[in-house]
Amino acid sequence: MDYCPHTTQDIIQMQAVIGVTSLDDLFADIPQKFRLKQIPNIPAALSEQQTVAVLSDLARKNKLPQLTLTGAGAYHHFIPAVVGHIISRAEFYTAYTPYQAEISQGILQAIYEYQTMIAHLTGTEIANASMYDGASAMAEAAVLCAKMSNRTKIIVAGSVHPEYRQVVRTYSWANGYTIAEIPYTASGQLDQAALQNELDNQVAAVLVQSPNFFGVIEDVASIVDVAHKKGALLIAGFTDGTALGILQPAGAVGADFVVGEGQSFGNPLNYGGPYLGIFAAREKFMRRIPGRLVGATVDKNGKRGFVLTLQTREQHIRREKATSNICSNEALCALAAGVYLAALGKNLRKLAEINIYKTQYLKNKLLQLKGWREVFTAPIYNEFVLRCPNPRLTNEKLKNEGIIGGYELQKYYPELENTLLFCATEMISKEDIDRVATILKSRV
Amino acid sequence: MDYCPHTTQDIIQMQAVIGVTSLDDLFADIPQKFRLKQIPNIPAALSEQQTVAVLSDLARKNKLPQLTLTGAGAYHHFIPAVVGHIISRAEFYTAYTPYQAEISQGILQAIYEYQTMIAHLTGTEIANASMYDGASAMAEAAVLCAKMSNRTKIIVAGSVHPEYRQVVRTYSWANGYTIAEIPYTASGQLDQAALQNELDNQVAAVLVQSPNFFGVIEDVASIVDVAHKKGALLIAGFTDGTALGILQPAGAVGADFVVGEGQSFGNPLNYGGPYLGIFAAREKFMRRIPGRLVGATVDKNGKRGFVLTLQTREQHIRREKATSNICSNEALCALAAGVYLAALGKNLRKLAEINIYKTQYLKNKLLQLKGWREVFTAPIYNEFVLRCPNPRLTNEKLKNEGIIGGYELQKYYPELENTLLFCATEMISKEDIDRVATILKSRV
Amino acid sequence: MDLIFEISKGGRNAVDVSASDVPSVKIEPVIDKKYLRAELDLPEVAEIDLIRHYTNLSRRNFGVDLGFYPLGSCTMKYNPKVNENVAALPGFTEMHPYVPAEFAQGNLQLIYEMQQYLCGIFGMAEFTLQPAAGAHGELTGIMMIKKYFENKDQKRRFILIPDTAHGTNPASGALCGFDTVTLRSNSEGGVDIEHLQSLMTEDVAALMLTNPNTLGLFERNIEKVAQIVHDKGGLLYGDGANANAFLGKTRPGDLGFDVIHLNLHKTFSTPHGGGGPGSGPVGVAAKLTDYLPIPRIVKKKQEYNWSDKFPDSIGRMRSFYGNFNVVVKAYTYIRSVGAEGLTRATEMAVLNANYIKEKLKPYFDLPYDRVCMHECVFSGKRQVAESGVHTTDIAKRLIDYGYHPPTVYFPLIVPEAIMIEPTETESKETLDAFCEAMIAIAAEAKENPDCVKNAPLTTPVSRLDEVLAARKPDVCWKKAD
Amino acid sequence: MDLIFEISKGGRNAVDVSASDVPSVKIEPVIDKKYLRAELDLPEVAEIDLIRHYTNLSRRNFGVDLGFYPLGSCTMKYNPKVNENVAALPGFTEMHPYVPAEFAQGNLQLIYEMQQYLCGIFGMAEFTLQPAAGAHGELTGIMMIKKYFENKDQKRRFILIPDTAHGTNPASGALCGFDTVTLRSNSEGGVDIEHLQSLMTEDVAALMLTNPNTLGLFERNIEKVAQIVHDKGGLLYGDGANANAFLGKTRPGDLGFDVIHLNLHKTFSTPHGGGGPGSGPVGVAAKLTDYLPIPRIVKKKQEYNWSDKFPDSIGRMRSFYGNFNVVVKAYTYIRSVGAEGLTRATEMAVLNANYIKEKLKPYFDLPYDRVCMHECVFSGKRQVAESGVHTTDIAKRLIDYGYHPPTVYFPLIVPEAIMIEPTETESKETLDAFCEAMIAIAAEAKENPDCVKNAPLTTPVSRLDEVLAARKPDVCWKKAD
Ligand SMILES: Cc1ncc(COP(=O)(O)O)c(C=O)c1O
Ligand SMILES: Cc1ncc(COP(=O)(O)O)c(C=O)c1O
Repeated sequence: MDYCPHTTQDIIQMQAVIGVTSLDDLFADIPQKFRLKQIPNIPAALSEQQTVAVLSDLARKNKLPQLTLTGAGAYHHFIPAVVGHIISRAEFYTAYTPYQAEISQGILQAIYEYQTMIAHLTGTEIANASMYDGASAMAEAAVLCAKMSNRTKIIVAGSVHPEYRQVVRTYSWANGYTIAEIPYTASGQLDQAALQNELDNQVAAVLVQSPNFFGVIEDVASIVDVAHKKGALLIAGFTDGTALGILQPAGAVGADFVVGEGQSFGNPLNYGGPYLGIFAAREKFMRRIPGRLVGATVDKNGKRGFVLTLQTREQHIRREKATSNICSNEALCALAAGVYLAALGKNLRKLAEINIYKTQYLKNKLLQLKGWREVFTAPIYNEFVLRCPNPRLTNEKLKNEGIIGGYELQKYYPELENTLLFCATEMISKEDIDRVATILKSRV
Repeated sequence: MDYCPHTTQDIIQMQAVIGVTSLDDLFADIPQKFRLKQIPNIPAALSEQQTVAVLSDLARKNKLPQLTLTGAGAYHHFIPAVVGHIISRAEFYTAYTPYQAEISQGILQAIYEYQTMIAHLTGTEIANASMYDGASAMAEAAVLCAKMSNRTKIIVAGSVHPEYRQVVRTYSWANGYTIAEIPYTASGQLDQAALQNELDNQVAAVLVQSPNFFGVIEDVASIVDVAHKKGALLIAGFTDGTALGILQPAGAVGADFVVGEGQSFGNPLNYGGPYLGIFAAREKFMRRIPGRLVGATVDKNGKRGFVLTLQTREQHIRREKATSNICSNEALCALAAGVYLAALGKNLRKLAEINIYKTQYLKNKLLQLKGWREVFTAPIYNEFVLRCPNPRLTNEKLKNEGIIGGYELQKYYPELENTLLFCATEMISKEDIDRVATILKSRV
Repeated sequence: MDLIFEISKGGRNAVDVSASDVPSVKIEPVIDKKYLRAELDLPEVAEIDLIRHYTNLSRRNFGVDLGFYPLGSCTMKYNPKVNENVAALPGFTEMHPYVPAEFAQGNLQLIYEMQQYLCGIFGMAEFTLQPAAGAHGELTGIMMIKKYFENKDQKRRFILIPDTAHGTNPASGALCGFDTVTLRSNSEGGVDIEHLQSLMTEDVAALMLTNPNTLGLFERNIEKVAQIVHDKGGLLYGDGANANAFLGKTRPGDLGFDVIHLNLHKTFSTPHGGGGPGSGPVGVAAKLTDYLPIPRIVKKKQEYNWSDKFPDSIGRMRSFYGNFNVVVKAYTYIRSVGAEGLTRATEMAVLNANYIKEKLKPYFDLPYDRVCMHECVFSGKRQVAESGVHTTDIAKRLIDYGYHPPTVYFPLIVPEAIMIEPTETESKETLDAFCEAMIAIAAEAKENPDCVKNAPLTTPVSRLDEVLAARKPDVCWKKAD
Repeated sequence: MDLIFEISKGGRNAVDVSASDVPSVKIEPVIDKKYLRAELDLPEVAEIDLIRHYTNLSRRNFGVDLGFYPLGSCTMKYNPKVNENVAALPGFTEMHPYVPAEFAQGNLQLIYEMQQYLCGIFGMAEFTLQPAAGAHGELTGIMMIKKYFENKDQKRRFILIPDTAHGTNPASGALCGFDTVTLRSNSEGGVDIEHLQSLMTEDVAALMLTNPNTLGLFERNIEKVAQIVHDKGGLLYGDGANANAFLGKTRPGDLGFDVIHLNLHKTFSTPHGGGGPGSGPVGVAAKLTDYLPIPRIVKKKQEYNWSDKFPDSIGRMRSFYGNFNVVVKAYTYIRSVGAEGLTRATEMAVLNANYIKEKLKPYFDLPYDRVCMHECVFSGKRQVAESGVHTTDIAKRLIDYGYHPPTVYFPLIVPEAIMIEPTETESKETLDAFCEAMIAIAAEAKENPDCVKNAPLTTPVSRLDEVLAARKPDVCWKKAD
């Protein structure tokens, strides 16, 4: 297929206007020796019908699991039908960043509303229009804290998602900051004594996640105190955003930044992306935070309207002094999240409760299996860690039935031998869980 | 789920305004003895998530065939992506009949364009905004001819789709008209000698279909002559609308009405509906044809605009004298057809050619099977009839491989024992056809 | 806006056709030249042109998703999005109607269950889902009545139709060869019982009654009415377009109706599609089941199948089995809301209509001042008298206020009728705002009638010349020479 | 329009939550009360309110599907609908990122092939698809450069960045701890070679070059530029935002670029989503492959897998593997159009830009009068001088004519810049109409400057007070007390 509408006649007429006799003349600036004859290795063009066939074949090469017991940073939730209907409005998805406010009030207002919902959910005063994902949001927050404080050390709880810690490490390294990791205790929470030890006046920020990677709820309030006492800022993440429907948000207990993955809010799993980074903060950081911000203002007639605001933070204006380099963000994913949250409303709490019920049921079922036991003691939301005789075999058995089992923690936590991280959401039925138990009870 | 937004408070306030104290008061006019306690037999309400699960289960209870070799009135064509994107615009699909032209210019103009494309395709001067389906369009045309001519007999070619003939029969019976069926010859075309015999001055209309139910192209031009000579009108149908991309349309050779199924134009198979009836006619019948008509006009400032026109034909105004009783039609299906035709443009001819190539290839492949032979001799478009040793077994073999075989003609044509009607469209690949041949060659 | 033909340019297209993977053949040896068309003059546009054209057209259209659409008699309720999503599942959309029944058990079960549900909701013995819309259902129902009497060897020529009835009712009667006779309404907006008694003879096949009728009023004497009709051996036909008024409250079957058609697109919340597709199931009492159109669905053990072995059937009303995909949406709706949800829908629809009626009563003539059902009918007479502002002007002015106008000039017995059907999906806030707009327009009509008469002012076109459209019909674009 | 919070009403919701099929548990024994939130103050709206709210919001937004969107540097081409459809296949959307590789062979193959295609198109040794957008790709690329020198034990502090560069370039350099130095452009709009020579020392890690640059001009001295940088051991970084200008014509790898980032959402036709998601793959020359972010995809026989066993990698730039679903759309685009289609896209994009340039040249200042590539940059200087009409006024006035304005005030070296990128998907008719509008506005600026300065007049809000927005920022709605 070819999406250029020009006819041969058009091209000839246009060349005449330009004053060239061939298309080649337009590329005269490219030195002859660098001219390409033909792009190599691309299969022949396809008709639309063939395109559908080829892509459908690829999609079919994936095996859609019947059931997924893994969360670990990406969560399978029900997406209300309204979300798709709204984000597939062409006016939204075929627009770009709303530089021209007068013809972009739709996305601007929707993002302003999103910002408001996120600030409320996280217990902070402000939130930006989105970051790339949860991990990079956390990394940018860490770098920002270091920049603001002129301190060079960043403390990360070992219970933070391993990939998030990797990203924090990458961004910190690039800026010359050092990282210290704090172990967790038998409860699965951050070891506060170790944190005390590590905290010195070079620490810019302490990074925790609650629920953390083990599903365990951290005592953020007291960690905030500890950090603040040493002049460090507190960056709190979370795992599954639906937890915010029931858990005290870190912003409400004094966290300076609340960052995390927004995928749970109306965005499909999509094999890892696009997702959206939630970035919320105390009001005092408003002029320093990265990303876009939509603000309310008035037009010439005093009518309310919305614009991109505080753009002096951004690279368009501050270039090398910008608070981050983010330009395109994840606007459509943020729109989806906003629609999702508006659709759920107070039902988000009910949803969180259902997640808890399902998780408790799954945990109890699995604990009835021979040799399975709990690893951590602190309260959890919808993920938990169990030790079991043979994680690999367990997952193998489930895989043979089209079920994705638990996440093997040993990959990132050598000390957590023979453990699996499980997740249950509202998408898993009692029947599913009973079936899992039956499969795992069976020999071979 | 419940889609009523009222809160309890709202209801109380509204009752107060109305001056009633309970909702029950609003139903006081229903005699007490007829009050229902509870609707029986409806399963409990579902949440949205459950609704999706229940309906997905039902959809999965259907076995999606890998391949369908049956057309017989419903055709599997590729639907360009643009069609779905346009008809899912909420402004189109959540509107109703455009009674208020000023806020309905979208659908009005789109239907005016549809009418124009259909008139051109069918070789007539005018087309309406759609009928229910091809069969009822044909039946309404037949009844109309009888009404206009005060004649009481309708002649139908036996080669017209059997279900269409049934519908014509039903409508004619209800109006007291009689039906005569004309046999086909060995060519698969209407027997013109028999037609001559049957034609008398009580015949209001002659109904043929080209391509006809056997896939055979009728000699419409000469049938028109024969009919007109006796003062009968000619109603011409077609099977797969894509045939009009290459075949001489009946309107171009003098047919008075061209009617048929528009499903092929961008509408999915949908297990038989919704489809759309195409209804096109000579200009002189404009004030008599059933269904809606959109017309161009001007507004107060001379600007072009579109309205429902000639409504004096309709039941709103003429009540028992209306040209038909159609009120809701198949507007969204007609919109899809319009988008489809605009998307294809002149490529519709190319598409028709591909259909011919595939059909010839399939036919030749099948004719290589032992004991298979052609039944009719006249030219075909994308369907054809073959005689084979054991149609039932043939279809059984294919069914076991997830393939829908040919249509068994014996159901409606006892004389056509051991025959199957096959169809090939652009959706069938060479590989598919070769596979079919291999399956049929195999024993068991 | 330009027409798609006006932006067409030779050589463009929005979708290509795959090259053939089988040998191409010369067309003319296969198909005689005389059967081939000469030219094919469809629009030629690129995908970008096509999408912009239709997207911009859509923006000139008003749908329920944009705002309040109180089009009386049409039940423009909000249609839940989940229905659209499940109806788009390939398992439903990609099935050929002639697949063997074993491939289509999901579809067949859905149709079967839908029929059962409708029987339960309406108190009828059996339903067919074949008709494509309400009027098609009427035709089907009246044909069954015809067949019923034919089988009894009774020649009955007449169908009685109240003066409030929708135009499709007389049209359907006429299309089945009946003569229609108009039945008067009484001063309360109900059937004039005496007139009915005088008309109801053994020549009358049926009375076609809409209950509640198109004034939004429930027929209090329904028992009497049914009795009069039945006493003469006639049948009572129900136009179920107004079924949203009584779900869970009463059942036509219990009220004495022998046949009823529904409009799934109204009562059961399938989107109206800019004028269709709809779906018009017909339910019948036990004595009429033999006449239902073929094919009918039969269940044997746990297997469903189609059958046309019903010798007394009126035959077939269309190809295949009805507007199946519309039925999927209506089925989904019923399953989502359940019995209680249907009842609540009716309660809220009726509450909303009465609320509007009470709020607007001081400003517009209310010809029948009774508790109404799901819609209420005002008259614009007072405005005509006071300032020459007609109902059509009020309707057009509502557009400027952001609303779709109500149904106007129907029912015919109410002069300058304004027929408002809010439906249950609208909130009190919406109703309040609408009433305020109506009241404001009533005030404008007095103070500044020209502003109302010139409305709408905010639309891409102003009032269109319908007379010109009908006098010099242009229903098909022609290239300027 | 009201905010969603302003239409909220306690007790409503647009989606319900299924009752639990497992035993419910008391929350507090499971989770200590101190961990539970007190209130949850999200909007409470019914589905109908939600849909109307966002649908009406959408109608206040302008997208490519509505009309011409010549936003320079952003490549707002029309995005084919088939891409949307295939990317929505459940096989792609419903896969968890941690499914075992054997469940995701389709995805892995797609990613792998996409990397191969990009290598072929851009002449690089390897690509990563991990970065989420162009600027994220920059960060990734610059980090790799940092790591490269770190591994060589070279301390290089500086990054050179032309004065024409996009703001993300210096920002990315700074975010990696580099000091950025501005490189001047010469009178032709190219790199000032002497200035480059003077700046390029062994303290310089890289030159970040956009080619064609943001003036839409191809760097004629590219060979020289590359040589100067490489001679000092530096690396040449390419900002590929303008790749739509040279597909099939030349390859950055061949021109001497060591690293390049792309913006799939620009060049490879994925919709911009109102500001994202995008995708910013980074390609590198062979000497840099060791530094690519983890995980990387490896193919063994016919099996694909993820691996993070790359000890020299810069590490990870985000969770999981990138904006996969965006990649699906770009992959689909490449497969649809093929190599020839990509080349034709570039040819038509460049043709269109030059056409506009020629047609508008008489009316607006053209600071660099050369053959341009895929975009052209005018200056509004003349209008400012003649009538005080600024570029921003011209931009706003274009809105009234139905167009999205071009990029304005960028690049910074052009005063009152107007940066027009038509893309290849626009027809001659569209370009002609746009040029006519621009010419009409130039005339208006002379004859009736106020009309231009007060534009737009046709939008739901007029020009907004940006100063107020920044001075008293209100980025989060608060309930009025
Ligand atoms: C009372 C009444 N009866 C019948 C009909 C016809 O229904 P349909 O449009 O579905 O054919 C309508 C439609 O408006 C109606 O209001
Ligand atoms: C030249 C140039 N470089 C980099 C970028 C940043 O790309 P993204 O918005 O994808 O992060 C842009 C985007 O506008 C650009 O135009």
